Order: sequence, then structure tokens, then C-alpha cells
Amino acid sequence: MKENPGDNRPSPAERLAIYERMLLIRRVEERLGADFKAGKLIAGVHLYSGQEAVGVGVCQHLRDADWIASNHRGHGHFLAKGGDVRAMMAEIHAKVTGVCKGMGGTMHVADLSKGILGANGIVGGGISLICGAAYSQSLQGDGGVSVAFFGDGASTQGVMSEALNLSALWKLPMIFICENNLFSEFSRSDTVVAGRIVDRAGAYGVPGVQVDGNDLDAVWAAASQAVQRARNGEGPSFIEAFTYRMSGHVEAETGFLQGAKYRSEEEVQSWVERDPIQRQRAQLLSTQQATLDQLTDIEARVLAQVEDAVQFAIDSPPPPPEQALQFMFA
Amino acid sequence: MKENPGDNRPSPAERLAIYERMLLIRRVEERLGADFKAGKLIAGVHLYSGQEAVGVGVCQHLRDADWIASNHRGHGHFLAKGGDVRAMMAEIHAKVTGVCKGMGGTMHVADLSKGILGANGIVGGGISLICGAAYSQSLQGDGGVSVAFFGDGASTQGVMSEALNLSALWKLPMIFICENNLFSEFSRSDTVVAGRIVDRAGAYGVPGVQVDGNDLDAVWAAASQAVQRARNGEGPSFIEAFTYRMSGHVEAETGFLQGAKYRSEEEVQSWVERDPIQRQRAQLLSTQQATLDQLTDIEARVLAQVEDAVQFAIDSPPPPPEQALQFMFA
Amino acid sequence: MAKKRIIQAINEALVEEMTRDERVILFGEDVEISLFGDTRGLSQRFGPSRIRNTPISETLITGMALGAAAAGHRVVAHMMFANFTYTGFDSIANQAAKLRYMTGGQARLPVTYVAAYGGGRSIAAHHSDTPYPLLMNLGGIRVAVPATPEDAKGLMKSCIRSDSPSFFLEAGGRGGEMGEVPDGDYVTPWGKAAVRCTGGDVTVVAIGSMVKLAMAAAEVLRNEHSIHVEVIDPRTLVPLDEDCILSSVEKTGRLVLVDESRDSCSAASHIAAIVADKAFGSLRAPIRRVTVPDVAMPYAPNLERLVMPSVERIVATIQQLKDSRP
Amino acid sequence: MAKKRIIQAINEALVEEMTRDERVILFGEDVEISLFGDTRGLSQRFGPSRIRNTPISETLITGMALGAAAAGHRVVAHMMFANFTYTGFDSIANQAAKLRYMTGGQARLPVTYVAAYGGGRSIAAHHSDTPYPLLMNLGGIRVAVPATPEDAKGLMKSCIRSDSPSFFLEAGGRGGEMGEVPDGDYVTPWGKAAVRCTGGDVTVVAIGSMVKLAMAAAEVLRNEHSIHVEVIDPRTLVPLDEDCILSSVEKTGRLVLVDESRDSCSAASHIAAIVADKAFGSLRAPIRRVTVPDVAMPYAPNLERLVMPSVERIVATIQQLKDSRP
Ligand SMILES: Cc1ncc(C[n+]2csc(CCOP(=O)(O)OP(=O)(O)O)c2C)c(N)n1
Ligand SMILES: Cc1ncc(C[n+]2csc(CCOP(=O)(O)OP(=O)(O)O)c2C)c(N)n1
Ligand SMILES: [Mg+2]
Ligand SMILES: [Mg+2]
Repeated sequence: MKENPGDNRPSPAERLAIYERMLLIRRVEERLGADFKAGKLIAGVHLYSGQEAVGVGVCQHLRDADWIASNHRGHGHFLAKGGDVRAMMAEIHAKVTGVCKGMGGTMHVADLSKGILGANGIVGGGISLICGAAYSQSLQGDGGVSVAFFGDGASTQGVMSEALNLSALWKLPMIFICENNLFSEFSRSDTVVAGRIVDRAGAYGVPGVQVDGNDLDAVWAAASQAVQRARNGEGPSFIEAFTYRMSGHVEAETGFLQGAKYRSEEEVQSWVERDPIQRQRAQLLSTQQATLDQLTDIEARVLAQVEDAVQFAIDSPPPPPEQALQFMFA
Repeated sequence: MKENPGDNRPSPAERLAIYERMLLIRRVEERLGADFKAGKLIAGVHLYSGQEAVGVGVCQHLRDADWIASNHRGHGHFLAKGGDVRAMMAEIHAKVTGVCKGMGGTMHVADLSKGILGANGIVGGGISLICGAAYSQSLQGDGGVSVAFFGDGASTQGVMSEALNLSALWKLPMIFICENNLFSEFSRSDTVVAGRIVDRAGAYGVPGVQVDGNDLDAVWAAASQAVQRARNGEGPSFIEAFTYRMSGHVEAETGFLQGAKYRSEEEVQSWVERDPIQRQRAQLLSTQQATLDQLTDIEARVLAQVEDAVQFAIDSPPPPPEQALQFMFA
Repeated sequence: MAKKRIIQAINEALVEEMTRDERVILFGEDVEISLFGDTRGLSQRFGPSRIRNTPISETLITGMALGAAAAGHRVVAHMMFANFTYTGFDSIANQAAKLRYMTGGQARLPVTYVAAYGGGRSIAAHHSDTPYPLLMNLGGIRVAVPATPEDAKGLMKSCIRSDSPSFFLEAGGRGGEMGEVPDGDYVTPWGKAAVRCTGGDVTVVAIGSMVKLAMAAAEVLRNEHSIHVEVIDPRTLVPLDEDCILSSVEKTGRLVLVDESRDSCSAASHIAAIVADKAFGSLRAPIRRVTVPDVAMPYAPNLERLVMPSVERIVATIQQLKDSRP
Repeated sequence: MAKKRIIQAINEALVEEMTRDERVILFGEDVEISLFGDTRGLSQRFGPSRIRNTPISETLITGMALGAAAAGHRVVAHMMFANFTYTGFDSIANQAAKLRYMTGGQARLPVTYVAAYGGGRSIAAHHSDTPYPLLMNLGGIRVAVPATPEDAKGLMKSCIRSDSPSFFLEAGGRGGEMGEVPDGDYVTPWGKAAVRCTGGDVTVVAIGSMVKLAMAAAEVLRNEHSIHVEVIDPRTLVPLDEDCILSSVEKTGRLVLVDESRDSCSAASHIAAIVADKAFGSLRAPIRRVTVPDVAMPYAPNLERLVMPSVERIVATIQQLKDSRP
């Protein structure tokens, strides 16, 4: 993880680690997409493909003691914050070796020991949680930071505004990351969101920026500033990162949409051309920060890791029956 | 009620009607305050004294078919929108002749036949209702307007932001009137509200203005513009009106605060000097729009009306027992 | 009569009611494209002013529905999953359930909240709640829980035509179940239970999609154990057809409730309480509840199967009850 | 031992717990000045970083409490009136009640939500709800409803020391009731009912401030009708001390529930259901509920008195029950 958040760009070594992390997310999601189509998954999954630069670009600045809260599209955040891929895969496969022992599944992957408060099935649900974590950190005074990841759609949940107000007043070390992927389920953002989301922040005196969320360097730099601000006790920041879901809203949608279209092939294609991973790859190669061989190694390592995780999940047992009545109370 | 909302100031005749309405509200509230202290009321009341210019300045532009929603401090809005003073007083006294037959009381005075959706015990509760009424009106297309009155404290309820977003998107004939009386219960606004409330509107592209809420003319003019905009189908507006509670938060507070102070005598006094009714009175006299005799007549008429309403309330019977089980379902 | 799916029956009810009364409007998140199929095609048919996608703002939506209704429309607010009604719970609990009473009967509030409820599909705790116990306790909200395509259509119509706020609860993921739907216009009445099969040994009150399980259990019991079960489907929980339940228990002397809500303060609990009060003299055995234990819904399918009521659990409960001596 | 008011006992518990453990923090609207008196003086004593006024943002507050707890604090979130918890219901129903289960036991969530509940003061429907039936149905939330100053103090301490989310419900406007409070540190255990008076004829389970009414009724019945009532105060509704209730009913054969929540799916309903299941063989009479009918709370005092449980209604119910033959 990044030691000096003041830097404006990742170091070459970090860049390779970042690339590998982004690629891991992508390959996990692709595998899940394929496994879903093949009928090997238990339920639909909301894939993060295309948005990797946001999760990774932000989480590279975070430590285990920092908190993140995520949304229904949470695999990427989980992995970006250092969550274990085996434990996540086993969770998605509803196995007792899952990070939540099979109780939460794809929409609830969480690892509190790593500061991952969890994916969330309630749109906007993580924002209040993370605001509380930030308050706790501000009282503890040890420079901890709390980050809420949420979508453009979630920005119209009132709780976002409530959190902007309170975090500004209390100068909390909270960072709002709005991943504007232009869609809220099947509704185009501009049909459900008025004006610019980032302007909400300004209305409460919270500094906000818009960045290209498919540009790792842009996300990285903005997050670096926001994290530094938070660690210094200067209060919350807001980043609106424009990005795109390369997959659908949820792997399952072709079933229930019955052929209804909500975006064009051309649009999807135009974003494939802006693929954040391809951009990193091109940059690594063109700036000679990595060789083709290195990247091929990474690819192989990542694929092996994914395969291993899937195998681990398949080989793991389901939760024992008595677990159904456990864990309600501490 | 005002016929031509384009005017920037009330006509002389209207100004007298306005003065009388403001005075009626004040005298009602004073009477309730006195009656509460004398142990003649059933429960605490949240008085509108000092804020009359806002309620009246806005509602003068409205028709019966327009809707308002109000808050816990709702007597003034009720009367400003043409609610009947006897029916309100009887309601506060829990009588069957009350506008809600004694079922709602002080925090729930409502007269749907006059477009008064009701006072509300839930801070922020009226905002979503009025947004729905505005949507209905926009579909009906007959130029109806819906107005939400709420306080500075209510502005931090997420629902306000949700309504700004949706009403902006759908260009609803909705008007947000934020009566910023500098306090939310016993908390000074700047301790619970970050930045300027009016800026929330701007963040959604909703035109917003700040006005002196103790200046009838200023409120009148701003409301005139907003109502015209709404009637023309141009969408929502936001008015932040600065004003002050001349009474406490609730008549009852001296009991439970046990001597705790939350504002200074000097501050209260400084606002007494800006009393909106005295200002109207001085203006009426200095501009010769009214004579002292006329104002004395008005005063007498208003006092008689209040006395009559109180007597009506006292003389009315309580609701019959069977009413306890009525009205849950239509 | 024709065989139709539940979801199709709901869709027909919406089409017919919107055709019948132009004051009927519908809004909610992604209702234009329709996730469940219940609102499919409405947007094309009735246009954007009557069918409208909202932002993700449940707090607003639940209240807007009431305001629009007070102002003259008949509103269907689609909440998608029942869990999301919690996000908009303020206006449901504080306004919808109380506004008419607080205003002394002034408010006419024709609002239908639609939501999918219940477990069984491994979509975990944020998408599997069964909210009717909470709604029942609020007092001022009508609650319809159809078990068949016929009632799905008839109850949706009753909801839309009601001048009081109502909840129309569809069993999540079970909209594909087929059944006969009468031709032409009809409504399913409020507070009239349906006796799905008659029997003299045990009364089973099963709610919503639990009716199907109860019927399957009844068949097993009849064929394999000669136990004759009377299955009652209350169809609406507010109002509740107490009379139907009580007279069945007066006949059978035994009662089992099947309810996919969590056990504490469930609809099952409440019906049990009513019977233990008003039909005590007829009871010849303990009243048993087959419910979901007080847990959030687990994701793992094997655990979810364990906590959800099942035909096996119903059969076992009834068998054991029949054996018990008074 | 010293006589103290309920509200003072709560205040003492807060002071002692905040002194005992500096991770305890408290926030909510106007908690610094304290509307009910329960948080009076805390701000002066513990300073602004541990006692903090929040904006009016219940949706945020309920969730923040959980986040701060997950991050290491022990949080008391003061919600003022129970009705306002509906505004913040999302995080209660979807997060507080489910987070630990959904994460496979990872989340430790020491959160105490405090709220005043119940009617009786003509503050109408938006300030008079009794929310425990809803909370009980959520499954994952502990619910404490003290009836005495002693238990108010002991239960507040139990809530604060609990690693699971809990609700501490104080009967609105009845904080002035006096009673003995033991000296020194003690906690009231979860799930342990108190038998407030013993009697062999009828078991009465009364919740929270209803205990006082039940005791008054018991006295009337003993003195005037020679009926000996056993009054049980469950003290906590989640977990519920079923054993205590069941063994009392096994002795008396008769049960009356006194509960100021609305009747449908009330705590009363649920306790009735448990007894009709597990102590059926001992029952010699119908189980009766003295509750609030399914209405919002009326403002008019004469109507409010009618719908609230009263000593008279309890006495009449029990008398009539005692006369009934099995
Ligand atoms: C409270 C709530 N309302 C509605 C939903 C259904 N829902 C799931 S994802 C989603 C869209 C979210 O859009 P956005 O926040 O932009 O995230 P994205 O899916 O684009 O990543 C909706 C409406 C939900 N899960 N929770
Ligand atoms: C949802 C909700 N939360 C809290 C309260 C308690 N409460 C009543 S009035 C009030 C302050 C409101 O302040 P503001 O909106 O500025 O209105 P004002 O009283 O100043 O007119 C509060 C917190 C409430 N009634 N409803
Ligand atoms: Mg999106
Ligand atoms: Mg104010």
C-alpha cells in the first residue's frame, strides 16, 4: 500500500501492483460472468468490470485500519482493499469457508479485519455506516480514513446529503467516492439525477472534483489529495469518477429484461476502447515501466489465482445446518 | 388572494388584508401562549410569532386549489392559507368541532378542502407529500402550485435533497420555503447546518434566493416570482427566509429545560425590534396607506375574532367515544 | 377462464385499471423497463406521464405517493423489494398509516404500494424480508397477499380502487406460478378468506405463497395419513377474515399457521392470539406456527431451505399435532 | 438503596457507563441540553467529543451509530421519540438487525438506540407510537422495556455493555415515576423476567409502564374480588423469558397480556401465541389481550384514555376471565 500519499503518481513498482490488482478484479468478474451464464452460480452477480481504476486507485492509499463501505457492486472494492480472493469466491459460492461463512453472499462480502465494512444490498446503505466509522476515527485521532463507494444512482438517496452536511460540520475524515457509471440499473443517469452530482458537495462546503474514472492516474491523484486531507483532520472530500459498467447491471438481466434494450452496442464499444486496464497496460509498456513478459507473467499469475479461488470455493463444504441459527447476536 | 402574481408589491388594499392576517396569527399565538401558561391547554404548542411575514407573504399568492404542507409550527401557515380560526382553535382544544375533529391537535391542523395538507409532527415530513401533490398538479396541468414550509433544522433531512432532485428533473410546480429562524429546537443552526441552505437548491439547478423573512415585501416579491414560475411550468424554486421565533421552541420548554439557556435576551430583543408586524404597521402609517383608526379597528376585530374562536372552542363538546375507532380507513 | 402466471395477472390488473380510470398513475424505480414483469409494457401503452421511473429516493417516493393521492390521483408506487420500503418507512408508518385518522377523516389516500417479499432464492437478507407483520401493526394500512393468479389480479384491483393506503405484496420470484384467471373485470374483496380445501381434522391458515406448500402438505396428509386438512388463505391480512378462521377452528379444534415472516410478532402469532382468545373453547390441541425463525435470511441455499417453511415441516407439524391428545 | 425517578436512574446509568468505559459515546438531536432529562449534565461532564448534538438526520444517525460501533466505540444513539426511528428505519431494519448475521458473525455492534414511546399525553399520533412489535419482528435487535427505576438503570447498562444492537425504550412522559434504585454498579440481565407479585389465579404479563397499571389492577382484584393475580414484567422482549411466563401459566391456567402497542402483531399477540403453543395443556381459559386497538393515537384526551389500556380494563378483563369456565 502506498506510503506517501502526497505523490501525484504511483511509483513504477506500485504501478505494477496496481495493474495486477485491477487485472485480478477483471478476471474474477469475467469468471463469475461466465460461471453465471453456465449456471454454476447461486444467484445473480453485479460485476465491477470497467470500474477497476476507481476502486484500486482509491484503495491503494488506504491501510487495513482505514474503512471502506461498498455497494451491491462490491467485489472490486473488496479485492481492492485487500480482501482475500479465495474467501470472496467461496462466499459467492455459499461455502462455509466464505468470508462471511456463506451467510451474506455476493452482495454482502465483508472483511472487517481488513477494514471492509461490506458490500451492501441497500443502495446508499453504506454511506451512513462509513460516516459513523469516520466519526469514530476522528475521536480516536489516529489519522484513520473512511471511504464510501457508491454509484450515481445512490447519490439521490437523501442519506448522501445528510452525510455531506454532518461530515462537513464535524470535519470527519470521510471520503465520498461516487462512481458515476452513467446508469442506475437500466435508467440513464440524466433521467434520474438533476445537475452535476459533484455540486452537491460544494453546497456543503465539501471540496469536490470530477475525474475520469477510467484513468488510474487521475483517480489516484484525486484520492491521494482527499486521503491526505482526511488524515490531516481537514475534513471530508468528494470525488465523482466517471466510468462505465462493461457488463450489464446484473448477470441475470438478460433473463428478466426479455430483450428490452437500455443502451446501445456502440456506447458499450466506445467504453471498451477506454478500458482502464488496457490503458494501464499500454502506459506500462509505452513508458517502459513493464515488459511484455512481465505483463504476461502477471496475467498468468492472476488467472491461476482465479482458478485456485474457484477451485477452493468448489471444494469447500456448505455451511453446517446449525449455522442457520447462529450469528444473530454477539 | 392575489390575482396578479407578477406585481412586485401588494396593492394598498391587499396590504391591509395582509396586515390583518399577520395580526390574527400573532394574536392567536399570543393567546395560546397565555392559555398554555395558565394551564388551559392540553399540550405544548409551537408558536409562529415572529415568522408571520413568511407564511402570509407566500400564501397570499396561493389559491384554495394550491397545496401547502407545513411543519410542527403550523398554526401560522394554516391561517395564512385561509384556514378557519375557530376550527383551528377547537382542534387545539381537542373538540369535535375542530378542523380534524380533535384527532390531530396542534401539530396536525389540516384542512384539505383549503389545500392545507397539514401541519406535521415529523420534521421534514411534509416535503415528500407536497412533492407528490406538485406531481399530481403537473399532470393535471391546470397551473396549480404546491408549497412546502419547513425550517432550517428540517433542511438536513435527506428528503429535502431528494425532493430538490426530483422536482428539478420533473419540473414540478413545487416551492420550497425554508424558514430559517436560526434555531432547530435548542441548537443554533450553524451548529447543525453546514454552509448556506439556499446553496442546496443551486446544486440541483433549482433557483434559490435568500430573503429577509421579517420583511413582508421581500417575501412577497420572492414568492410572487416563484409562484409565477411554477404556474408557468418552469419548475421548482427555493426561498430561504431568515426570521426568528419570538417565542420559545415550544410552550412547555421552561418546564423541561430547567433553567438551561440557549439564546440571550439581547438576541431576542434585537429581533423584537425587527418584528414583521410592527414593520408593516409603521409602513402602512408612514406611507399613508392606513390611518391609525383603521389599524385600531383591525386590532379590535382581530382580538374579537380570537376571543370568539376561543369561546367557540371552549363551548364545543369533546369528540364522542365512538370516534376513537373511526377514520382509520376510507 | 385461462391459465396465467401470477405476474401476468398483476400486469393485466394494472392495464385494466389504468384503462378504466385515467387518474391511476404508477411510479417507482425502473418501472418503465420492469424488473419483475409486473409493469411490463405499461410505459409504451400509457406513456411517460402515467408511468414514470423515479430516482432512487424511497424516502421521497413513499411520501409523494400520498401527496399525489391527496391531490386527486390514484397512485401505484412500486417499491421493488420489500426491504426497500424500510428506506421509505417514515412516510409509510408516520403518514400513510395515520394521516386519515389524524385529520379526522379528511384525507382520502388511494395509494397502492407494491413490493416483492420473501426468501427462497439466495438473494440474502437485503432482498428477502417479509414485511407484513410490521405493516399489520401500523394499523392504518390495508395488506393484500395474493396466493394465486386469480387473486393477484383481483387484489391488485381492490388495492387500486381502495381509498385507503394499501400494500400489495407479491411473493418474490414466485410470479411464474400458474393458475386460472377469470375473464373480465372482477375484484377480490377485502377481508374475505378463501377456503382452499376443506377438511375436518386440522385448520391450516397459510399466507401468500405458503398456500401452495400447505396444499401440497394437505395432499400428503390426506393420501398418506388420512388426515383431512382445511386450508385457509386469508388473502388480505388487514382486514383479516377472523370469522372464517374461527369457524374452521370451531369445526376442527386444531390450528397450524404457515407464514414466511420471522416468528416474533408474526402474522402467525397474531392469528394464533385471536384464536386462543375467541375460539379457545373449541381448541383441542396447541396452536402451532410454521414460520421463519428470528434470523435474517441466509444466503446459502441449504440454510435458506432450513429456515423457510417447507412441505415437510408442515406435514410433520400437523402429524404431531393430530397425534396429541387434548 | 434510594428512591429515584426513572429518568434519573437512566441518567445515572449513562454517567456510570461513560465513566467506566471511555469508548462509550452518545449522540442525537439536542442531547446536550436534554429534552427528557435523561442526558442532562452529560455534556458538561464528558465534553463535546463524547456527547454531541447531531443535525436532524435520523437516516444518517441510525447508520452512523453502527459504523462508529464497528470502528470501536460503544454508541448510544438518542432518537428522541420512537416515531422518529421510522425516519431512520432503514439502518435499523436492514443493517442493525442483519449485519452480524450477514457477515457470518464478524460485526460486533455495541449500539444502544434510546427512544421514548407510548401515549397518554395528548401529543398525538406522531409522538405516541409503541415500536417494540416491529423491533421484535426484525429478529436481530435486543429490546429492553424497563418498568421501574431500578430496571431502567440496570437495563441501560445492559444495553450499553451488549455487543449487539439494542433498543432502550423509555415510556414517554412517565420518567417521573419513582422507585428504589440499588446503590453501586449492577446490570439487569437480558431475558430474565421479574415476577412483580405472585398469585395463583391469573397470570398477567405487562410490558413497560403497563406493569404499574397491572399492579394496581392486581390490588383491586385481590382486595375487592379475592382474585390473586401474578404479574410478570418481562423487562426485555428480545430475548423474552418464555420459561417464566410458561411456568406461571402452568400454575394459574389463565393469561392476560397488557401491552400498550397496537393489537395486531403486538408483543401481546406473540406471547399469547407462545403460550397457546407451549402451555396449551395448562390453559383453563381464553388468553386475553389488553392492548391499544389498531388506531393511530388520538389527540383528544378522552379518546386517548379510551384506547390506552387502563386499570379498569385490566380489572374487567380479568374478572370476566376468572368467571369463565374451561
Ligand atoms: C434502497 C434500494 N433501492 C433500490 C435498490 C435496487 N437497486 C439495486 S442497484 C440499483 C441501481 C444503483 O445504481 P448506482 O448507485 O448508480 O450503482 P451501479 O449499479 O450503477 O453501480 C437499484 C435501484 C436497492 N438495492 N436498494
Ligand atoms: C423526524 C423528527 N425528528 C425530530 C423531531 C423533533 N423536533 C421537533 S421540532 C425540531 C426542530 C425543528 O427545527 P426547524 O426545522 O428549524 O423548525 P423550527 O422549530 O425552528 O420552526 C425537532 C428536532 C421531529 N419532530 N421529527
Ligand atoms: Mg450507476
Ligand atoms: Mg428553525
